[in-house]
Formats: sequence, structure tokens, C-alpha cells
Amino acid sequence: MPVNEAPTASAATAATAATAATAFEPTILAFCCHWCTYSGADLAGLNRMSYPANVRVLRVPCSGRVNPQFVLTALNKGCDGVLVCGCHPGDCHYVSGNYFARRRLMAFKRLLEFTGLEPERFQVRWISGSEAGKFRDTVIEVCDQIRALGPYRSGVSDDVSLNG
Amino acid sequence: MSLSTAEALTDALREEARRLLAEGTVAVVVGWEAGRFPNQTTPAFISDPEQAQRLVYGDYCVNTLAKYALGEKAAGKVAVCVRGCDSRGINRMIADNQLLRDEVYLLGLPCSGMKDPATGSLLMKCRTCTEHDAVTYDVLLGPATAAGHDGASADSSAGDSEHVSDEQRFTAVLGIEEMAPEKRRALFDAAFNKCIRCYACRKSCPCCTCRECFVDQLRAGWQGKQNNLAENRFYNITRVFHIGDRCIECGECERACPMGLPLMALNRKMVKDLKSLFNADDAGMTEENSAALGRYDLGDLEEFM
Amino acid sequence: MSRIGVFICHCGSNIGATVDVPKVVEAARTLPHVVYADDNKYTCSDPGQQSIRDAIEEHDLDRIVIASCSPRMHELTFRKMLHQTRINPYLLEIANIREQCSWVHKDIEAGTAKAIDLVRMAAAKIDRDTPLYTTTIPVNKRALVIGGGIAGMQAALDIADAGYPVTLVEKEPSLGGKMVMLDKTFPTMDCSACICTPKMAEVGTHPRIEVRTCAEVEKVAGYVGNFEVTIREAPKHVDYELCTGCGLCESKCPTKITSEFDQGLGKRKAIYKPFAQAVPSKPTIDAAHCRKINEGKCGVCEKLCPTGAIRFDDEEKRSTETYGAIIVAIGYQLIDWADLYGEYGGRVASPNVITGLQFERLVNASGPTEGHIQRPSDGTEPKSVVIVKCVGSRDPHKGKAYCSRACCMYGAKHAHQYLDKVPDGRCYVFYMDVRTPGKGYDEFYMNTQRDGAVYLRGRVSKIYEQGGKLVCLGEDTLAGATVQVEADLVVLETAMVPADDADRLGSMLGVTRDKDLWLSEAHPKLRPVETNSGGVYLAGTCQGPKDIPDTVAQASAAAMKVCILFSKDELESNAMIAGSDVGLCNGCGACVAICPYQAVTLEEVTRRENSVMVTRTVSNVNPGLCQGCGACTVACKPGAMDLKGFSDEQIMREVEALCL
Amino acid sequence: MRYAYFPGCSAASTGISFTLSASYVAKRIGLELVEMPDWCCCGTSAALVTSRDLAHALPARSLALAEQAGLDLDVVTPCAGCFSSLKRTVHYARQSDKNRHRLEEIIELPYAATADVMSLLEVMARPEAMEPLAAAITKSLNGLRVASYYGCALVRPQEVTCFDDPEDPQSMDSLMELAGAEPVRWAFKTECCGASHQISEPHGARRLIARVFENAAANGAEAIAVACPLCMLNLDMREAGINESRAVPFDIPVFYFTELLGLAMGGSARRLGIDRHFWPTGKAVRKALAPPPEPSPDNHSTSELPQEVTVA
Amino acid sequence: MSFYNLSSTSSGDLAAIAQITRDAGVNLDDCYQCGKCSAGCPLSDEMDLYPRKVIRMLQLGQVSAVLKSRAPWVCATCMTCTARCPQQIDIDSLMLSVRHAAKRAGLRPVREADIFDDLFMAGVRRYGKSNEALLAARFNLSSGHLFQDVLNAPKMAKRGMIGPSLHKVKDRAAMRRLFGRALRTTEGEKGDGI
Repeated sequence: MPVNEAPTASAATAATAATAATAFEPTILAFCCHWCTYSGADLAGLNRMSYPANVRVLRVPCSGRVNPQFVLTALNKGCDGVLVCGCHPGDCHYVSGNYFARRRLMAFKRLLEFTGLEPERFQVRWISGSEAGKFRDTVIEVCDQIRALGPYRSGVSDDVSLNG
Repeated sequence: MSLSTAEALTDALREEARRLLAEGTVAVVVGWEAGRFPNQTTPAFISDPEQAQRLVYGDYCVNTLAKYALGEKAAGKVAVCVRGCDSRGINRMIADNQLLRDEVYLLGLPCSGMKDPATGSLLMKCRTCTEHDAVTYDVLLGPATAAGHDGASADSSAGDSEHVSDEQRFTAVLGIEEMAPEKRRALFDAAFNKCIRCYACRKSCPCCTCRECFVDQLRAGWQGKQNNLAENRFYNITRVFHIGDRCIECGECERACPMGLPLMALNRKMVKDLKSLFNADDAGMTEENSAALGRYDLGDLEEFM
Repeated sequence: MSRIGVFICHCGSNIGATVDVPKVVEAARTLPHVVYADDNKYTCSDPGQQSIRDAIEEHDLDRIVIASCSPRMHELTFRKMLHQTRINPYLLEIANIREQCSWVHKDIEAGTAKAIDLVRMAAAKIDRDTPLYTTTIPVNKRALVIGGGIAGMQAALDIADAGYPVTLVEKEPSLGGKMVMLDKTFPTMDCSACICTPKMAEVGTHPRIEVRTCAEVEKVAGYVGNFEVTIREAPKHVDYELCTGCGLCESKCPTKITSEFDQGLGKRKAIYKPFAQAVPSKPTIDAAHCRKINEGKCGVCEKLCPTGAIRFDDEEKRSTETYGAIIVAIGYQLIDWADLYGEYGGRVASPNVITGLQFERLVNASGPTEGHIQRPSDGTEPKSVVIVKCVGSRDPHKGKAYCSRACCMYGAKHAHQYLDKVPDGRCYVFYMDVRTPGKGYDEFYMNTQRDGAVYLRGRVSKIYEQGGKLVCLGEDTLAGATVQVEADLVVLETAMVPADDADRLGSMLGVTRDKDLWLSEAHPKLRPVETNSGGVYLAGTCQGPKDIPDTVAQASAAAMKVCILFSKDELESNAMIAGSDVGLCNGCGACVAICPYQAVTLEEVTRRENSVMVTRTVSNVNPGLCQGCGACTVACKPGAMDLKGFSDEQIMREVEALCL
Repeated sequence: MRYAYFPGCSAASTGISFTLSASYVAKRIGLELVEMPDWCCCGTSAALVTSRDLAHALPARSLALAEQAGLDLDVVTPCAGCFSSLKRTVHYARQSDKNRHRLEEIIELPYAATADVMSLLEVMARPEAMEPLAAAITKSLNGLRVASYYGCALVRPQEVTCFDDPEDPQSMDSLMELAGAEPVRWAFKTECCGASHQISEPHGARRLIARVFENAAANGAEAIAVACPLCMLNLDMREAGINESRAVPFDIPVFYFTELLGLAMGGSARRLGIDRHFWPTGKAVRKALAPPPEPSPDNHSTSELPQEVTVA
Repeated sequence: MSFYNLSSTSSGDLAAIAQITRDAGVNLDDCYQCGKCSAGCPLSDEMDLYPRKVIRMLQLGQVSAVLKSRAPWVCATCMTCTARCPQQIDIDSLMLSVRHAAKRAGLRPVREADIFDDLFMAGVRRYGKSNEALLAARFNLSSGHLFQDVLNAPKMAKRGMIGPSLHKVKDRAAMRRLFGRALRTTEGEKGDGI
């Protein structure tokens, strides 16, 4: 059966496209909880911290809002990595959202890895509104990891023999 | 089971079905009847007491009937033949508010595992079955333990009379987990590439009771309709995520799949993880909804930091 | 077809320095449905806002994207601005190109590229935005306070003094709670009754407070501003309209029962006031022990009552009323140590092993011994007292893992009181740590040591009776030696645990309980008296162990929250809430179980589907309760549940836009 | 009532009186005890301090042999030490298949850990034994004040032994009450008597015996009842030695609870093995078997004042 | 008085402590030093280190002092400490593991206890059952406490408590094999729990 190519990871803009020719720059999507990590990311800005521009933050009200289908979509549409960030367990603005998220995403992450996804491509972190440094470090770390992995190709089967 | 056991059970089933229909206790009986080919059976829907003798029970009643009860309930109370898998499916649908216990009348049948009509060997789904006998029923036809725990051991054809350990139940999962990631990717890419998106898996699944499946909804970005690797992976993984914490492990999806996708390995991966991580109960053992992703514990394992 | 306007802010040089704003404007103009794009020096300034309003008119915009600082900064500002236009305030998206772009990226090229991506995401999302509306909920300006201890009384008084009517429900026959049982209060040693009973009287006579004793909350329905509460009142068997509280009945009643108020150390009658200063100052009949009610004999009280107020056939009463807010102040109880500590004698312990609360009654001038410290077994004055702290506290094995907070001071107070009354006595205090954070607390503790109390650091392992003494075995870990004390009296400072009712009330009110069943506040730091249930507030020890000053402070805080709520005639509900698509919902109820606010319920709807009328069960979101977290949307496998303002489609659009 | 029986090494030697009295009682209440085939020593604490594997393997061997012989019965043992070892092994084996396989490998026998282990005391305190006991008891022990002594091994750790309260157990007390004795409320029911240390650590261990007698005496005990041959030997044999250094000697005979039950059933001291004790038992036995005194009118009257009723 | 230079704790010490705690299934960090174990311990008077202090020393990394301690050898495994520990630390198991570790290191701070237990097990290994009189006699010989409890022996014989013959299991070879296998299994491959 012929494999229909889904849109592969294309660099987001002409600027990154230019660099992509020389070195791979990943596109990373970060779902961030409004109450904690999003504030933490704002604080990183206030403190003029510096981190790679590869990460795009998508604001959600709570990590419990993150549907695993969003993650699959992001990977299918061309993100090379997805990060979900929420409040530390016990600190959820909505009492229990991150507890549900923790269960869901633990199971989901294992399922993705079971089907062969590299663990680095989908990660979950708890980052509070005061942990600007942790946000920066996480972005740097995840960026480095995914840069090392190379682009994610959702529509192409890897050429590994099953018998090999 | 032996021929005489099967005949005795068939007789008992027909008599019970006839009585239930004649007395008006139920409007329809869901069971199996002989198909067109040798050893083949198909689900049967009997509403006329005179037709009750069409029902059969034996080694080749491969369909799990739970889901069929749902389609029939509009007609009135539905009698359903249940073994372990069928009864857990019924429980699951009750837990999901899709069915009331009062809407069904459960005819418990012993089961020693069903065989593939083509090869005569035990069905894959029955080899890893942990619950042969009905976990709930209104009437039990035949001895409860014919399949189960001691009665059937005399019957050499029952290959699974032994208790299935978690190790056996999760053999396929454990095997894949041990593979290198690239190999796993290759294995599932090959499988997802084969998927023709016929949705037989969802049709047969007692947990798939949405009014309109997410793949059929018109929602921007939700799920592409293309038949390609990326979209097929999206479909299959989402399907597992939707049913994984409720899967009763009847194996119907995998049996129904015309392309031979390892769907139960995917389902069981989640079942196994939820069990080991969150001490999840086996689904469908009771009418209670205890889906592991619908609750949480403050003391849940913390690995995200 | 939407008409989007995009406004890019320079924020002076804050954005402009690392993001090429004109280039972003240019890119924005090419985005689908964008009919207008412009930049602004300071978008949030008056001229900036005016230029947006003008552009809306001029270009017939129906939704706008503002690329500027964080939405946490100015989302509300811009929503307010939209209120003055014809655009719904929720048709606004903000691309955060300052905090999360220009401030963190040095490279202009990368920063500009990212800013363009962020704008594209916002524009893609806003294309799917829909107008959202808040609804208004009427506020019933009557408060219900559950629990008539010091917390409940303080809260009721504050609310009533602010001018709102209050109903105070107390399950015992009198107000006062635990505080009125205490003798003195640390660290100032003022008499507990002297400061508590005036409050009780004030509550009892306040024109805006209705006190219901022997009463319990049976059922709660509704939501903030509109709670329907059913209160059950047990029969008192005395007509309070007629009773003058003369006390004749009580003095002549022949039945003596162990007094709950005196913690089992004294007696009361079957018709009784729990204590002299009780409010209401009228007796009730304890039906379980009344001879007339149980055996048909006696009836002395009825014969003697000068006003004919006795009603042996009195019955339980139920009433349902509407309240706008509820304060839970049900307090605590002491852990049942005898069930847990066999090594201290357990159920068959010597009567001379008592709890701190029993000691309070022993040392209280109006208590069973008129304030003389005596051994319950033989009435002699104990010459040697052992005080054991942390009984049931900080003991995850047999009791509770937490610290009960008040016992260190409570124990020091008991040592002080004992040494004060028995100057030749010896007092040993076994402690784990001494925790005295509070004004004047540590000074008090040090004074107790100067009084002569011997503090021993260690847990007591065994207490047993031998030769008329209570032998206490412990280790003083500071000396590194096991020690034995032969005591006449042992006082166990037992852990505070939630009241029996906490779990039932919590689930009725939708207030979560922690693992020890304390009622949980909405946020441990910033919302200490609110709960997850709108309109339900916590006061005092029902939220966790605390001492009297903290309890009173929290009670006043809770009252303040109620007054804030009551200062409005109507509440505006959150616009960004969940909603369920009836057509897709299969009624599985997964959302119901997930919702921390009990905002989702299952209900039956009858509607036409495929040209037949069908009745199905579907989920329904109460807009007054939903806080908009969206956890239910993920639990919803059919995809029926969606979150307004962060809908599946909006988020998917954003994801797609990022990857273009 | 039918159980597999693990007698323990002391059954035929130091614990002979326990064996005699237990079989006397068992016979009269229809309790059938089937001795396990070729059982070996449970290893007691000596095995535990040597190796945990050994401590689990020794009882496992005896239990596995019983399984092999088709003895499909729960196991009962009179000795508290044996009970502790056996019970710990069953607990360990049931914790995981890995543990069980490890034991099977050491003992070279299949072991399914199906049988439960109980002490003789636990079995006798069950309702199905209490009923025939009540029927078989023909004499009252006359209110003999008996302090029931359980020791350590029967009640600790509770997660393993699953038997009675670790600080204030009641089963033996209720048996004593059934026999017409008066159970003494005392505080040393489960304090260690140091039996395992009397030979290797005599100085410290002797003090433990004294503490037990002291508290029993302080609470007015006329006899101590035990459920373990080690406790018995330790208390009974060493009471005289303890008394040597005391101004006021103790005079508290120690009995197996089965001996006292046997007495109440009309058994002779000789038949029950009571004549084999070290410390003289005569006084207590005489009190226990004396004809009951005439009930005096004031003795137990709880006449209340006519006007006042007191309710607890 | 003791002086500990905590900086001189070696990684070997920490590894030894980790092995002991793993073996015992306890977490030293759980202990907040309340002393309830020591206060309830019937034999604490005979110990050079209280159970609490054994834990404290291990918390401080002082493993060699702990291995030399009499405490684990004096412990009667009565489990009172474990039953009462507010933090549910299996102190009993910890004492056992310390004793095992000491024995592995060739230490036996209480010689009598070691001799007694070894003799006991030797008897069981040989006969499959314990013969108390023989054991007592052997112990007295080996430990030098020649006359301990000797006075009781004739009394015991008279009471039928010392049988004329030794009792033993039928399959004595199996016992020897069992001992061989049980004692051969190495540390680190422990089963679950204890």
C-alpha cells in the first residue's frame, strides 16, 4: 500500500527554513497551564532569561484540559516534540486537574513509546509560576534532546527490518 | 467441550429461550445459530418461541454477543447468552450507563474457549482469557465450572482450563516492550500501514458506545479522514486511549480486524500499565464504573517532576 | 467569514528591540481572514486603545488579535475596551510576544519568526472564537453557619453585624463548642468561659441571628447564592416559648447520667442544660435516658414545671430554607486514643489516664471537682503527673501523621496549671518537639519549665498500673537513657481529628476532604477560607487543627467573604465554561465523576432525533458552578463536552497554525 | 474440627504437659489433630538470626511435606515459637510467587502455601470450639484469679499473625472465663519473658521473668496461664530462682491454658501433666476445685438507691 | 563522650548501610528519634546502644560502631519495638540485618548468643529436630558456662522432660541439603519482603 505523505515538519518561517538547510532546528509545542507554567514563562521574560526560540507556548486553563489527541495532532502536523506543563501535584488551581492529567499522560506516554515514539518527543513537567529558571532549563533541555533526535516523521515508516 | 456437553447445553439453551419468549419474559433472545459453512456460527436474534431451536452452542460460537444487546433493547427486554467475555461486556455497558441491568436477561453458559472454524485450534482471544464463565447471569445453563476450574480438566479439548496468569495474559505486550524502540516503531508502522479504516474494531467493541465516533465528526483538525500512516496511527492510538481504561479484553476487535492488526497488544499495554501504575481493577467484573482514568489518588506515582 | 484585525504592539522598545514589528505586521496581513493589521507604540495606552476602536469601526472588524505583553497583564484591559465596541469581549486573542518572545530571545531573526508564529496561532484560534456571555445568578442574602463553637459564633456575629440575617445550626443543646469546656486559654491565662460566654449571649440575643440547637443539616441542594438547605431539629421535649429557664425540673430530675460536657468526669440529669451558662438557657430532655419517655414512669419535671412547658410527645422538625452562603464551622473532636493505644491501657486503662480536655474539666472551678485537681479513681490529689504529648499526632502507624498544633501550648498550660494548684507536685512532660510559634507562646513554655515542669524528649512506650501508681516507661533521648516515672495521674494530649460529620457534610456541600478528612480550602495560601464549592466557606478547626486566635481570625475572614458575596445583588458567572453537546453525549457520566465542583449532572432530555421523539440521559453543566478547568472535556470520549474559549477546535487550529 | 498438627520439638520433652493436657481437651471437644508427616524443627529465632532463607525454609519443608501427603488441612501448633515461624513462612510465601519459588528451590519440594497456620489457642477460642468447650466444662474453676500470659510470638507482628490485639489480647481470657476462672486485668500479657535468651543472656533475661510475675502479683493473680511451652518452662522452672533474690517471694503457679480447661472438665492433675510442674500448683488447684461457697446475699448485690438511677 | 567526624564517612560505609537497610526493608529517614522503641524494649538495659541509637548511628553513617554493638545480639526479637513504632519502621528486622552484617564481617559482640544459635542450628541440621538437653549441655561446654542450669537437669529428667533418646527426622540427608541451599543463597537476591 502506498504511503501517503502527511505534511512533514517544515520550519515555521522563511527564517528558520534558511537555518534548517544548515542545521536542523526542531519545532516544539508546549501546552502550558495558565495558572503556573504560563506565569513561570512570563516570569522568565521579566527576568530576561534566555532560551531557544524553538518553543511555542499554547496556553490552556489547566493541564487537565490537554487532550492526548492534541498531542497526536501536533506530531502529525509537524511538531518534532510536545511538552505538557502543569502545576505541581497538590497545587492545581482547579483542585484535581493535574491529578487527572498525571494519570492520563502517564498512560498515554507509555502507549506512544510502546508504538515506538522516542520518549524525549513527548514530555510532561510540573513547573510552578515561580519556577522561571526551571521553565528555561526545561526548554533548553528538551530542545537539545530533540535537536539530537532529528525531525519527527509521522508519515514515513522507518526502514528497519522486522527480522533484523 | 465434548459433543455430548455441547448438545446438552444447546438443548438447555433452546428450551430456556423458548420458555422465556413464550412466557413473554423477554422480547428477543440473542445467541448463535449455525452458519452456511461447516462449524461456522453467526449471531442469532430470535423473537419467535418456535424459532428457538435455531440456537446452537458449542466450540465455534466465536462472537462475543454483548454489543448486540444494545441494538435489540428497543424491542423490549433482551435475553443474551453470556460467557465470561459477554457478561463483562454487559457489565461494562451498564457501568457506562448504556444499558440497565433490567433491560437484559442473562443466560449464563460455560465456556472452555472457542475454536477457529477454519483451523479447529483455540482462538487467540480465548488463550489469554482470564474469565471463562459468566461473571453475572440470571440463569446458569449447565455446570458453572464446565470450562473453568476442575470440571473441564477431563475434557482434553479445553486447552485453557488452567488459570491464565498475568504473565500469559500480557505475553504479547511484554514481548513488544522488550524490543528496541525502532523495532517497535517498525512493527506498528507496518501494522498501521495495513489498516484500511473499516472500523470493524469499533463496531465489535462493547466500550465503543459513542453516538458518533470521533473519526466521523466534522471537527477542524480533529482527525483526518485520509487513509495514511499518520492518520491511521492517530486513529488506532486514540481508539486505545478511548477504551483502554475500560477494556474488558474480549479480543473481539482483534478477531474482527480483517487486516490482522495486533489490537489486543495495544489494548493490553494500557490495561497492564493502568493495573501496575494505579492498581486498576479488571474492567467489567462488576456493574461499577471503576475506570482508572476517571479517578485519581493523591499518592499516585510521580514521574514527571 | 470572519473579519480579523491584528494589532502589534512595540511596547516602546520592549518588543521593538528584538522583534521586527513591521515585518510581523506585514506577515499578519497575509493571514487568512485578516482584513486589517497595524502596529502601535503602546497598545494599552488610551490612544492605543482608541486606534483599535477606530479600526473596528473603519474596517468593520468582528474580532481582534493583539500581539503584545502577556494576556495575564492586559487581557482584562482589552476585554473592557471591547465592552465599549460592538464586538463581544471574548472575541479577543492575545499573542504574547513580549514576556515569551522579545524578552527571552536575543536574535532578531528568530524572535521575529517566533512572533509571526504566535500571531498566526492567535489568528487561527480567533477564527473559531464565538461570542461568550456571562449569566447572572441572584444572591439570597441570608447566611447559614453550621456549628456553634467559637468559630461559628464569631462568623455569625460578624455577618449579622454587617446587616445580614444568619441562621446558626448547632447539634448540641447549647452554643459554645469546645472552647467553653476549657478552663483557661494560653498564653494569657484568661478564663475561657469569661471570654466565650458573653459571645454566646450576644449570639443568642442578636436580632439577626436565629439559633437552632439540637439541629443538623440534613440536605443541601443548589449553588452559590441559592442553596436549598434542609435542617432537622431533634425534639427538645421542652416548649421554649413557655419555659422560663427556672431550672426546677433539672434539680428534681431523678436520673443521673454521665455528663458529656464534663467529659465523663461528672454527672448530669436527664432533663438538663449541659452547663450553667448554656445558651439557650433552657433545658432539653435527653430522650434516650428519660424514664418517662422510656418506661412511662416518673414525669416529675412535668408535674413541677410552673409554666407547663414539658412536652414528652415532642417530635423531630424539618424545614427547608434558602441561603446565599454557607459557613462550615463544625470543629474537631479528639482522637479515640483508647482504641489505638493498648500500650497505654487501651479500653481497660486506669481511670487516672485522662485526656487534656478531661483535665480542663478537672481544673475548672465549675467542673465536677470545683477546680480541685483530683484523681478520678479515688479523689486524692495527684502528687506526680505525667503529661504525654503527641498521642495520636505525628504517629502515622496508630494515629495521624500530622501535628495537632495546639497541644504543645495546651500541654504547657496543663503543666503550669497543675504546678500552680499543687505546688509540691511533680510534673513530667514527654514531648517529641516543642512547637511554640505564636505571640508570647515560647515565653509561656519557658516559664512552665521555670515553674518546675520536667520536659523529657521522647515518646512514652507503655503506661501500666502497679501498686496504685501509673508506671510510665519512656526514653529521654537527650540523656540517652530510658526513664520510668511512677505517676498518680497521666494526661494524654490527644490529637485533634475531624468531627464525625465532616465527611458527610463535605460530600453534601461538595467540599473536598484531605486524606485525614479535614475539609479542604480552595488554595492553601491565597484562598484559605474559600472552598471549591462557590459560596461555601470554612471557619476554624474543621479545616485543620488550630488554636483559638487562628480560629477566630479565620471565622472573621470567612464572614468577610460572605459579606463580599452579599454586597452584590447578582453574581456574574464565568463565561469560559464547559458545555455539553446533547446530540453527541451518550450519557456515560465520565464527566460527572471528574468534575471537582459537582457542576456536571446527568439529566433526562426528550428531543426529536431522526424525526422521532426520544428520551435520553445526557450531561448538563451548571453555569453557576463550573469554573472552566476543562478536565471533563478530555474524559468525554464522544467529544460532546467542550470548553468555551478553549474549545477542541480552537486548540487544534492553533496547533495546525504553528506547524504551517 | 480437623487440623494438621505440628507438635514442635518440645512436645515430647519440656512441653510434655502441654501435649498431655491439649490432647485431653481436644478429645473431649471433638478436635482432631493429625500429626504432620516427618516434620522438622521450625528453626525458631536461632534460624532467623542465622539466615532469613533458612528461617523460611525449615517451616516450608514441613508444610510442603504435608501438602505432598495430601493433608489438605489448616495447620495448628501448640507452641507460640513454632506458630510464629510457620506463620511468617506462609506470609512470606504468599507475598509473591517469586518468594514461593525461592523456597521451593531450597526445600526441593513443591509448596503452594495453601494451608493456613493457627495456634492451638486461636483454634480453641473460635466459636466452633468454644461451644463444645462450654458443654464439656463440668466444674467451675471457682473464680481462681488467672492472669493470661500470651507472650510475644502469638500477637506480633499483627500483620503476620492476624490474631488478637497485640497489647491487650482477650482470647485466653475468654477461655479462662468459660472455665469459671476470673481473668485478671493486667499489663504484661504480651511483654517478652526472654525465653530465648535465658541460656545465652541470663542476666538480662531473668529480669524479664521477674517483671511478668511482679505485675501479675500486683494485680492479684493466683495463677498464670500460658499458651507456649517456652514461656511455660521459662516462668515455671525459673520462679524459684527469681525468688532467691526477693524479700517477698512470688507464689504464682504457671499453667498451660489447656491444663486449666482440663481441670474444669474434671481431668486429674496427673492426667493433665500438672504434677510435672516445677513450682507447686497444689494451692491453686485446690482453690480451683473446692466446692463453690454459698452465695452470700450482699456479695454481688447492686441494689440501687430507690430514688436515684445511675446510668453509665 | 563520643566524637564523630561526619566528613570522614566513606562511601563504603554508606554502601554497607544501604545494604543493611535494603536487606531489612526499612528506610532510616523515617525515624524521628522518639525513643518509643527503646523505652519499650525489655532488654534495652543490656544493650550498649539502644535500638533508637542504632538507627541514629546509621543515620549518621557510623556503621562500624553499629556492627560492633551488642544490641542486635541481645535483641530477643520480641517485636515490641516494631509493633509500637509510630513510623512503622521494622526495627526488629533492622536489628536482624545488622546482626547478619556483623556476622558476615566476622564480628560477634555477644559470643554466647552466637554460640547458642550456631549450636542450635547445628543440631537441627544434624537431626532435623532440636533436642533441648543436648543443646544445653553442648552450650555449657562450648561457652565455658559449665554449670548453668545444671541443677535443673535431673528435675527435668524426673518430670519426663528429657527423653531417653534423641528425636530426629527420617530424611536426614534432605535436612543437610536444605541447609546447604538456604545458606548458599547470596545476599542481594532476596525475595520480596521479609
